Amino acid sequence: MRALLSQSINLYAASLLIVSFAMISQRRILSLVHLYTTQGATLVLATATVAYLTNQPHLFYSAAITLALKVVLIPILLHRVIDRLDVRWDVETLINIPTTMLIGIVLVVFAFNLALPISQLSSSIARSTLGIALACVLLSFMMMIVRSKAIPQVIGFLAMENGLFFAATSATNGMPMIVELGIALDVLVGALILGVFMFQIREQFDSLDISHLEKLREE
Amino acid sequence: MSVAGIVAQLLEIALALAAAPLLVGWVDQWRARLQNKSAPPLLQSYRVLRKLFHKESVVADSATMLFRIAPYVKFGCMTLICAIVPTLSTDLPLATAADAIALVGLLALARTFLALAAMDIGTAFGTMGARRDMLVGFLAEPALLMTLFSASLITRSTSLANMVESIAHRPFALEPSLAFAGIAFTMVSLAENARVPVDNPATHLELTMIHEALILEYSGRHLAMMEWAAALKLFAYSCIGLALFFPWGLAQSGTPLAMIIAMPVLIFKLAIGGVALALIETVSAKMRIFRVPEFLATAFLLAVIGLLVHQLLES
Amino acid sequence: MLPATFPLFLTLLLPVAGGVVLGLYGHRDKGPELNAAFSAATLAAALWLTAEVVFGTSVLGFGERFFIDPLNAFLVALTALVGFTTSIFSMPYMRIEREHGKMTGPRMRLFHSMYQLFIAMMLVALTTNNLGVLWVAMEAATLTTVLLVSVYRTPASLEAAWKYFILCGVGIAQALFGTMLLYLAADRVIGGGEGALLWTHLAAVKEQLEPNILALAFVFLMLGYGTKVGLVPVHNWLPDAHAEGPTPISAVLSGLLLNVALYAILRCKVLADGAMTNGLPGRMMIGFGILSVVVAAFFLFRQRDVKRMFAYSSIEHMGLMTFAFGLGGPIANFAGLLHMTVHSLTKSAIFFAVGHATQRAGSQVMDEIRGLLQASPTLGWGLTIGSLAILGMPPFGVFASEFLILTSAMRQLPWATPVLLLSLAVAFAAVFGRVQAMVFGDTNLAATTHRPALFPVFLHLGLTLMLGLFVPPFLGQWYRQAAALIGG
Amino acid sequence: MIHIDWILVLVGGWLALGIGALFTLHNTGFVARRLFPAGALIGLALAAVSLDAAFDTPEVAQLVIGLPGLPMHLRLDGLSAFFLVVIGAGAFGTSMFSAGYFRTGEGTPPGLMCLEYHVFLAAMAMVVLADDGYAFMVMWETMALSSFFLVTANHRVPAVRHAAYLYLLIAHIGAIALLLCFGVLQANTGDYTFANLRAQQLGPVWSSIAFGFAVVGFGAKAGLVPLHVWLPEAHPAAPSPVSALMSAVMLKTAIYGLLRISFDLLHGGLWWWGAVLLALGLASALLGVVFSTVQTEMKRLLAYSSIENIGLIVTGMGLALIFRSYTMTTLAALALTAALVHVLAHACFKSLLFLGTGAVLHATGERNLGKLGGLMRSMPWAAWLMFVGILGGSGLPPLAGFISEWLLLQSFLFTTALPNSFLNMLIPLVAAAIALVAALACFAMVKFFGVIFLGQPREEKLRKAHDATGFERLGLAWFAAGVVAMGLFPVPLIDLADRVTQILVGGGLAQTVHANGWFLLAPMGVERASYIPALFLAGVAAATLLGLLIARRLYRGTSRRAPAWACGYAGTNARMQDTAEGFGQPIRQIFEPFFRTTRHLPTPFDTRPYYRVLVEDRFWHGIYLPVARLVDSAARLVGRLQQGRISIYLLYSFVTLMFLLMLVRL
Repeated sequence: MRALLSQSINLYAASLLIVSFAMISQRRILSLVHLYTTQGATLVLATATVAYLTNQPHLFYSAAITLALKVVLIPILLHRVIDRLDVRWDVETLINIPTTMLIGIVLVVFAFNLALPISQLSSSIARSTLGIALACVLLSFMMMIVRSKAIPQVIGFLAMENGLFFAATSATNGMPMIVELGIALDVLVGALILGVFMFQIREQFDSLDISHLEKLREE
Repeated sequence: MSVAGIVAQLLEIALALAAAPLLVGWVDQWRARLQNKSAPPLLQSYRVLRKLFHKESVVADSATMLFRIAPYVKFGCMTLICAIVPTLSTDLPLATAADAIALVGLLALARTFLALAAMDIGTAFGTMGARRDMLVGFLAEPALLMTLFSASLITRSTSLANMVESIAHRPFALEPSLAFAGIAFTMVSLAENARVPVDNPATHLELTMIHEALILEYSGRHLAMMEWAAALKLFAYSCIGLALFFPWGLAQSGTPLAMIIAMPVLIFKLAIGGVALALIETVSAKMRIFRVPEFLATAFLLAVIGLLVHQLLES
Repeated sequence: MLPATFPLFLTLLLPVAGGVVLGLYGHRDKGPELNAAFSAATLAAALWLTAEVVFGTSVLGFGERFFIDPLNAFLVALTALVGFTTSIFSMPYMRIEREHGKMTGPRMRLFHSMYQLFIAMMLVALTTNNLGVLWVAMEAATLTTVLLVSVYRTPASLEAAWKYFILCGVGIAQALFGTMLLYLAADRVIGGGEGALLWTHLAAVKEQLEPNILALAFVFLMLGYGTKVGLVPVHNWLPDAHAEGPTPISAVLSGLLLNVALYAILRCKVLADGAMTNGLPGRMMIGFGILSVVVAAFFLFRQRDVKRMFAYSSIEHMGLMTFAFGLGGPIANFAGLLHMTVHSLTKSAIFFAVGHATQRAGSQVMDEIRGLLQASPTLGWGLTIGSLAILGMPPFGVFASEFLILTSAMRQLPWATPVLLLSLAVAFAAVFGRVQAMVFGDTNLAATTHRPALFPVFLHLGLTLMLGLFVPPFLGQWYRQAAALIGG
Repeated sequence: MIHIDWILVLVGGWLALGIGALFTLHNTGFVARRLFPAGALIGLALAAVSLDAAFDTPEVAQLVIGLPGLPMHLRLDGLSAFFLVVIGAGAFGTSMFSAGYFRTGEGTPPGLMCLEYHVFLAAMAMVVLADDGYAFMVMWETMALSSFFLVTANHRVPAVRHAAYLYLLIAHIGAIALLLCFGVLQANTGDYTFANLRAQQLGPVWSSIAFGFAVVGFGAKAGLVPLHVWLPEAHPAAPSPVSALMSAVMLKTAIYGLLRISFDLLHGGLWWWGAVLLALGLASALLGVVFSTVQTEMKRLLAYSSIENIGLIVTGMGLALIFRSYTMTTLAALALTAALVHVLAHACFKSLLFLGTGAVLHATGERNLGKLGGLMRSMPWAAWLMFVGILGGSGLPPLAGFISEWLLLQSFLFTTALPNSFLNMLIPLVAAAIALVAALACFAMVKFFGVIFLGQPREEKLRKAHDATGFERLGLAWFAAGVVAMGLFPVPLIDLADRVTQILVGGGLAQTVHANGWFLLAPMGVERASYIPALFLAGVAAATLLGLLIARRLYRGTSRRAPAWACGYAGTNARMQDTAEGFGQPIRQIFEPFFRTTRHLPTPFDTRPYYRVLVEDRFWHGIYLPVARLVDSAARLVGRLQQGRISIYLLYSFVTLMFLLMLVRL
């Protein structure tokens, strides 16, 4: 049973990676949000598993927080934003998607070989997944770079947060509680502020295309 | 300083004051002869001076003090030069007061006063003359200094008396540097004394004249002092040249006997020099004012080359 | 006799309380005064704390969660001081903005409460012993300032705030990853739990930390916090945020936030240096520093907007400090700390003066500001002296630190110094040419309704002058101890 | 320990005056007539004290201010004392003049002016007292800063702003160079006291680097080619007393610094350092004098002449360095003495001339030579006092300028014994160049004085120009007296210089000179060369009187006044005189390649024909503008980094991350 569970962690990790790739390749915003929710859910499962296996109560708490925040609150927030601003358009990327995927693969390789020596040093049961976590971080980073609309960028940002969170869980069985709480708070507030911003941007530029946000520059 | 020294000093000054116009007359006479003109009498320049001293001197309304004192200052400077150049004897009390560099400084002082006096009136000619004279001056003075230096490099001294003495007393040797210096010196003294080919003392053609333009506004006794000072200048230059390049026959001891011997030798040398000058003036043509810098620059360079040659061959 | 932690407690609590209170009453007429009052109280508490530290030694508080040592003691005092003076400055400034219609009641409320929270967050970041909390506080500080930058709701300010948020958010995220790796490394030595993130514990065992992990961790931390320091090439948010936010915010951003971020880097550098023997962190910082100085100097050269210009000058100076700390050694570290102090004092003073000037000119474009000396001599002299001070003219403190940095660099890194020399000269030519054009000549400026608060300007400049000629013994003592602490 | 304390008190007095002036910010009368004379007296006292200190043992002091662990060290030795004398004496005359000079409404309020002025004086005094790198730099920059604010006194004029900006910029670049110089000197000891720097034994490479930085740093302040461009801009822009101080005293502090570092802290060093200084000095001298002869603006003319004189001083220093490197102590002392005496002489006559231009400026409101002339009649005091100045400035005997040139030429004349044949070849050329420079200086001075004071007034208003006032006369007279006295009694100067040469080259001329009494100046022995200014003057005077007597004796005719003759042409007027351009024209032709000349000649078809010639400095177009363009294009290039696109910014961050990660994995 435990063995199965501990293997399941790797499964969750793999699915996180898949989700990240899906996000890169995904054009429709709504499905982006869904993917984000999925990612959050996977995260919760992974955390809970680790918590159970290493029976660390504070990991359960953080799993709960994640559930509340990244599976419920933020997705709802995003949905509201999308409805209000009724942005259902397809996302066009700066670099076409196949290229992005290729770069993504390179990044994954890079992340793995970067994380290898460290994960060997880790004492966590889920150490082998650190590479995946790092890969997720880098992929979302790249997603932020290539997306030219505000909302995908934000989702990328939040996905990055997820990656980090997963890294924390996998590599170090989660950060100390107080830090977890702090991070969660920051993420929540950040998401709220971003939501507010998108409304303001919308009313200023009546569009959420961040190509409008290129006025401040050196002539 | 010895009594003999003082005597020699006074004797030199007296000789210079007396003989300077004579030298001018001599040169003019010879020039006339060489140009197949009827020569003026030898004492012509004395007559000119006398005439000027008897005429009334007209001073321009706009003239200031500077204009009035300039002739005397120039006269004074020239006299002092004649006093410190060892013409008769090398044992001169005043010789320590000023060395070769100071001598050049003295010439510059006189020139400055003259130029300023010429600008004082504020006529076109005065300022033009002043400019041209300064132009001649700023090229001639360094050249003169260099010629003197090439002598003092040989003698390891800038005090004229010592220079002349040691040049006179060293075993005879051919000094290429002195040859260069000599040529340079001749060119410089032509320019400085307003002689052909640089300037023509006999002309008052506005566009060509330099020295005459300077003293255009002077008349009467001021003009007389100017002319006399010019004569002194010529005399001084000749003496310097002779003393440096033909230093034989000076009186060392300063005894009356030595002076008696030295005097005719000097006069003889001056006479020869005068003829040479007349000859140069006759055979060469007056050059355009714009050519003058080139002429003087050549002199300057010759003098410098003299120095280099000395460094190269003789040290 | 109260425990030594009490003033610390006050210092942290007061601004938080201020944030809450002003969140309720910040829009009232007396809002600015209230703001200033809270800042004053914070300053008083901070001074009390400082006094405690001067007479005692390093303070650990709340079960080691917070601590004061020479490295952060003076920064706490500095933060409280600049926070206070800025609140003084913002009283007339914000009133005028409100009259110009750029600010409304709610915005005033937002501004004041966020201002207090921002100060609070920086104080937390400075005094916390927990690197995780440090990260949280930095992020929170970012969030508060994002709202402050966008307070005018103009397109430009929105754009600036958006960029600020995204870029710093990403940067900070990297810093989080770094912190995590740090925790991982500590985990193996100390074992899990909160203790593994307490700096004092980590510093105690830094030699045993795994160098490979620390190397990675430092890369992420350096880049993450470096983004907030405004190091080239991750500086891009800085000029926009400075130029488009309200001037008091530009002042505290340049004067305080950048310092706090650099402070965070320093804390991490100590650990990395302890673990790694190859001095890689130092070299990394030297690289970032030189790059920042050079690039910023050339950015300065073609500026039109006065606040942008001084923002770039901040980048230049942060680069210089980073360079100094990267150089290491007692002199360079000492100089770097001194430079932190005087730069924040001078730069905030400059922003105060610039703020009043721009308000009178109704524009931030330098060509439209002329003859300040004629319009208001004190203001003009304030700007002139401030600019000369920031450009490294003695007898001001900036010169003192630059003197030490350059002279020590000359022998340790001869190849670097000509580059720095060139950039400093370029920066001088650029900034001073502009400032001179603004200050001298005949004026075109209108009169203002409120008397400008120039007391802060001259207070800061006076302090800078003092630090250039005479550093108080206890401060010098701190600098020395802190320099020893940073080592390198 | 008494002297240095007194000096500190006096300097403090200056500061006190300045700060006091702030309380009477706009009361011109009080500030000018009371505070400035007080400052002048302080200056006199300073000169006296330091003159006494020069012949005493070195004294040290420490201030409480400074960096932690590095309080400001002060030291008063012969070298500092020498320059303190210059500062004090200069301050006395200039302040006295300023008391009469400053009127209401000169841009900056008088009180502030007074503060800047006295801070400037104090900073200069402290620069020569400073005994550690930090104190030196602080005072050095304070000096630059205060003088900058003085230059911008009339900042409403754009030209003034531009000039001041250029000045401060170049000064700052120089200061940075000095910073690096000290960085090299301290050799990682972290101890900046001169005592420690002196003790460091740097290798030839490092010491040469330090020397190079020192030359750049001090050259920028002294106005050595090619860092001279600020000088002819800043001096005309500044109020005349300020120009006087800057040119006569401030430039000398650069000389002081160069002496201090190259001779004292670096112990002389290699022979080619001397050659470098020689070359730079000569270039500056030639360029400066040639440019000064063609100027048409009186203060620019003087500014270029300052460049020339600094060049001469540096040439002497270079020669001294060469000799020192070959341990020819006496000759080194001779050359250095020449330089030092020239420092004093130039301080005197250049202050005199600049202050004189101030008087002219106030009397006529005209600085363009083309609009001046004939002022000798309307302002005789200024004219005659300045006449002394130009005689001194032309280096004519028996005045101050001549002494130094004489000594300099002497030192060139006896250099045949150098073991380096290349130098032996070089030296005569240099001597020739110096002679040329001296003669050209004479040309420039004649032009300056002649065009301003002689001839007929070129403008009607000049006829009713008022003469210098009481205070102004006092200031002018002080410097004129200095020029004459120094010229006539050089032996005391030699003594003063001896104190310096003893420190810097370990030898001096005092004994040899004293061997021949108080009047005879024979540094190398009478048989080598001798000069007795007093007797010289007596001789000229006597001969002149003789001339007068003869004239009286022989004179018969009467004397009367009449219109100028001018070859009988009646309609002469003031416009027919040579203008400044005209007077400089021959030089322009001869030294054509020096200038960047743009000429507009009238054609027969012009309806309104005019002739204009514009003479510019080649360095400006050859070096400065290209550098400025370079920086600008570099800035434009860098500007591309900030293109406003957030994705690009993120990309920067991403790429940097990747790069650093690879860095640590390798």
